[in-house]
Amino acid sequence: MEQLTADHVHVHHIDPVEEYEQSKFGMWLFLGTEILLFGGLFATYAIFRAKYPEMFHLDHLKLDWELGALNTIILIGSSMTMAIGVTASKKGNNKLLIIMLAITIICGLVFGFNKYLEYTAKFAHHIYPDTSIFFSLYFMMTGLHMLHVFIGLIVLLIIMILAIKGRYSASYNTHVEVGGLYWHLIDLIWIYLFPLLYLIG
Amino acid sequence: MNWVPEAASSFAGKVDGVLWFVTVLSIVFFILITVLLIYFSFKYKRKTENDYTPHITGNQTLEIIWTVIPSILLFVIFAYGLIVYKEMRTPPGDAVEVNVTAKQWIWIFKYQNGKSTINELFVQHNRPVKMVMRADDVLHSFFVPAFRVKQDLVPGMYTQLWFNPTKIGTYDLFCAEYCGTGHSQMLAKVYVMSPEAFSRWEKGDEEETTTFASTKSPEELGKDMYSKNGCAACHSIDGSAGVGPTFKALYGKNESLQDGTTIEVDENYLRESILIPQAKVVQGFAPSMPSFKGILTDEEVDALIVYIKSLK
Amino acid sequence: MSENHDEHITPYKTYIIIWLILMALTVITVYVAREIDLGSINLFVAMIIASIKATIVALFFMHLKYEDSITWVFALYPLFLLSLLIGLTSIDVFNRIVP
Amino acid sequence: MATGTAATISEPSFLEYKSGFRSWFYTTDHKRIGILYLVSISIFFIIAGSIAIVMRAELFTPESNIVSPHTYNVLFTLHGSLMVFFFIVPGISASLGNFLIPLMIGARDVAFPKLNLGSYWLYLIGAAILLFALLEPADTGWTFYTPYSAKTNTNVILLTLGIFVLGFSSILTGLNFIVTIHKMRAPGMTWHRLPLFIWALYSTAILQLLATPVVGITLLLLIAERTLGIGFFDPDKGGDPVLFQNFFWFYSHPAVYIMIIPAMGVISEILPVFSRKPIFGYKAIAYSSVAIAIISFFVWAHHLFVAGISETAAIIFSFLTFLVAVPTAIKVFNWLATLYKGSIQFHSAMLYALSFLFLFTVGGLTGLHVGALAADIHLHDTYFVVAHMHYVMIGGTVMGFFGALHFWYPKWFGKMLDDTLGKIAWFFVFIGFNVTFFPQFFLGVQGMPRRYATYLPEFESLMKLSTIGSWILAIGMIIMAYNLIKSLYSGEKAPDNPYNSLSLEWQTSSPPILENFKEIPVVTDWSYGYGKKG
Repeated sequence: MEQLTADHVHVHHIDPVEEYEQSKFGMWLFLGTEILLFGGLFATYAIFRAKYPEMFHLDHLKLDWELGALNTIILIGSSMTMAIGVTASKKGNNKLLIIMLAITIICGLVFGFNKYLEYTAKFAHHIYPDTSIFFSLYFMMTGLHMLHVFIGLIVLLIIMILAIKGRYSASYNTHVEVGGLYWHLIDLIWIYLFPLLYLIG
Repeated sequence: MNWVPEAASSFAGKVDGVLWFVTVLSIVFFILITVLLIYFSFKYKRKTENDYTPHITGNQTLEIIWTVIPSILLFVIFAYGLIVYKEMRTPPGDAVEVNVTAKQWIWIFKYQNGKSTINELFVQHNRPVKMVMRADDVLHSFFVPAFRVKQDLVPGMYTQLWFNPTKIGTYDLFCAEYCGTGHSQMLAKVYVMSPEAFSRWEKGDEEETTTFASTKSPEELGKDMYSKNGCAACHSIDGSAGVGPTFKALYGKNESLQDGTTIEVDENYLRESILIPQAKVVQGFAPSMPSFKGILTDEEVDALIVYIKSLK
Repeated sequence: MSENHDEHITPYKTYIIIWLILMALTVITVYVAREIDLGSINLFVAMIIASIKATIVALFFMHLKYEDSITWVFALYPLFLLSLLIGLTSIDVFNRIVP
Repeated sequence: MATGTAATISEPSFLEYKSGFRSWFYTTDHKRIGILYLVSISIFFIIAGSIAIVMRAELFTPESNIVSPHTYNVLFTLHGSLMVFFFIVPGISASLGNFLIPLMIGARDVAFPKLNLGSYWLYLIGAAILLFALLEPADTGWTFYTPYSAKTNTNVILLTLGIFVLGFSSILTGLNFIVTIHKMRAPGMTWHRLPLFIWALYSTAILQLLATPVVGITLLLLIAERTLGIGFFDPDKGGDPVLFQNFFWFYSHPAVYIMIIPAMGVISEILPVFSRKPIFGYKAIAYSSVAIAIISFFVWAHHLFVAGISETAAIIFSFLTFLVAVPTAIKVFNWLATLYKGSIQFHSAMLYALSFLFLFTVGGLTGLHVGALAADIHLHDTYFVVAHMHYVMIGGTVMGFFGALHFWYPKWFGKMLDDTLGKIAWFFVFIGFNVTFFPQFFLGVQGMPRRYATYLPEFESLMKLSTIGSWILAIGMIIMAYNLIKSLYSGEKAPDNPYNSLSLEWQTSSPPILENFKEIPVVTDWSYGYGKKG
């Protein structure tokens, strides 16, 4: 163990394996919080869909399901590239990790661009968050999800910069794993949002 | 000292039964715990630094006992509360309906014979009544302690409650759900009347029940109208600020309106503001006053204006 | 520094397979909802398919399959709470009496 | 009992090793962060408490004469919001929890020290937003019920936004604690050797982690309702105002346990030390904390029995509510049994612990009144509820908090408190509290509704008594504050283990060194091994 030095704020004797385990567990806990954050919206959706089935049916037809499906494919694809990146990192293949992170980020950007197209199309048709309960839900759910995509992109960007700087190796890749978990959650939420909003409304 | 308010409805006694049952149980446990607490504290007070203490870490029998007994008692309380609750929530088929509308900060009662009253509820002795209730703006709650009834009024949704008044008299009705600045002034009276008095009231012979009679001077009648119709919730008579402009020295004053114009407060403006409140709203106040059209008679509006003029 | 202990490393091939399955399920859910239209059980079917997809993502992409039991508890408990929120709120909202 | 801990250590303590603003504001030391929280929550406690004194003064007479009704409504909104979100929820858990968890489990810090500092900064950001919110404070009550909160002209958005940010501070603190307790226990510190305070904070952390996001999204929807015009809670747009109450209490009922469980943990630590007896029924207390954490998620709608919810829901929730009372009852009996045949020392911390037992019993038992369906219809939204809630929150949580402060003060600051002064303060607090709140039970039964700026003359005498009580309570608090601050400067130097406790935190120096222990201790027994076996 290192000696305590009075001017060094924290001389943590952290074992990278322990840190990895703790961070991963911590991220899982955070994902639980995120699920319940979205959970409030899912519950709202469940209540109002049961209350106003016709409204949900008529309004969901105004959504562009093809664009939604495209975004689903993009996001699931980015989830796969992220997963490949994690494995690459664990195998110490830094180059593949950087490539995979780049693809993931590009997918995320395309996803965001599609959402932008979708929102502007809605606004052009005078559909706003206060148009109906369904569209309130649509904008709140996809908006909150988009916010998460945005945060996820920043996280991945930082990880990519660190990867380029050579911070990760087969024995240290905590950020990659934890950032990956967060990105997969974004995918998970979308897997539910897509059918709920675009397909069955 | 009265522990509970007067019991004036058919189920008030039963609610008190639940209350007393829980209270007595609570007191028994409270005494048990407190006596043991104090007894242990003094009996086992530290005498020396090295007092002998036994290493007791638990006792399964005891722990099972004090898990099972409270569980049973708690279930009994639940069941007792449930039985009385069921009765409180199930109005008898022959209950007379009264429509209640609550808005900031008055109560409006509409009866089946077409009458409507503000902040005064008239019911007949020993005749079950069912309140069908609705709020206009925000949440309110109909609470008559003497009847042990309470139910929130929710905008966009009807709620109901019923009671059978068993004692002739006058009772307080409170708004129990916070509803804004005038919340604590949102009070009303419930008059429980004998069948004779009630039918006289129903036929329109109001002298018997309410006090505004032609024998009163317009100023006195206006004062009555002021306190009966909930004006006081928003309009003070002592010059203090409220939700609406104060009535003190209101007459003859120049008020600036929301559209930027000014108006001198005269009889016509006062009359219009009582009947069509939203027409000319004074600057700095929200357009939240309800209309009293159809609620006050012409004579009563006149009287109210005389009263406002008298407040110099 | 110790080696990366006995952690499971998923081969690349697995991810490709999982991705293909997910794509297939996406096509199925779109097809079922838009072409077959099962009416009232539409929601049910769509949710089943979405849950299968979500489970696969969690198990393989997120490596939940290889996590210890406490991670499982904290992954599943929020779902239980969510069903509770929806379930118990529904008991209120859909049983109110209209006088 | 633990071995491998040095009794006296000559290194500088965590308080001394470095000084200056930066050494505090950027510290990642859990003990210093604990102090930062302690100072912050104390400031909010003083503000919210002073507001309460003004409110009680206004209620001295039935008419409104000190503040206008609108101002009164603003005051109770602020009192509630500040006390709940800025003081009690972070209260014991963020201040004492931060200080004690690593010390008690034999770790050098929490799992994520930087995140811990981040949580505190989030708390500060929430507080800063609150300051702006004070420019035009909301008048909705701390419950923010729609549609009023969506319609009022006062600034609801900033206040709810502040609380939203605080929510994340609370979530991240909970997350940190769960990981710390799971992954960082010293060798030999098995789950069944964990101090009960840790069990309590673990249960609390679960609630913080999983209940808070729901209130977060609910308040976010309220903000969206005011800004974007969405209408989930607006009847004019097809929404349902009661849905808001369902969502709000899905968090806020578990939040009641976020507030009380840590205090229960404190009591479980203080009682054994000052009775020299092992805690009675360790496992029952530990598991009942976890049981409360789980069951408390199922009971929220007992706040809504008269709100317009369905009868079926009311009946189910009343039943579930009585379930949660069982583990609570078990705990009270276990604490009582701990005193039996002990050697009880009336230290000021012990006095607070004993008054917790007494007052929490009153608070718990009156909870049965409002849990029983028929009785709740009469008592709901009256002063009875106000009294019940304050008996649990002050009689329970705040007594536990004061007890904890008096108990761990020597460890934290390295100085002994003036015990006599502590007892005098306790006396005023105890008497003042009861005089303030006991009359409110009677007021409630007689039908005095809560949140009334003015009231009917028939309630006047009891209301006056309650106001007088609030002055006595304030005197007690002032004496206590004086004692806490004075002892910092002139208190006797504290020995490492002044109460001969067996718990790990007492085995290191007072105040602890920067990384808590010279060497990570090896734990061989639980920390309640008092008394002679056999």
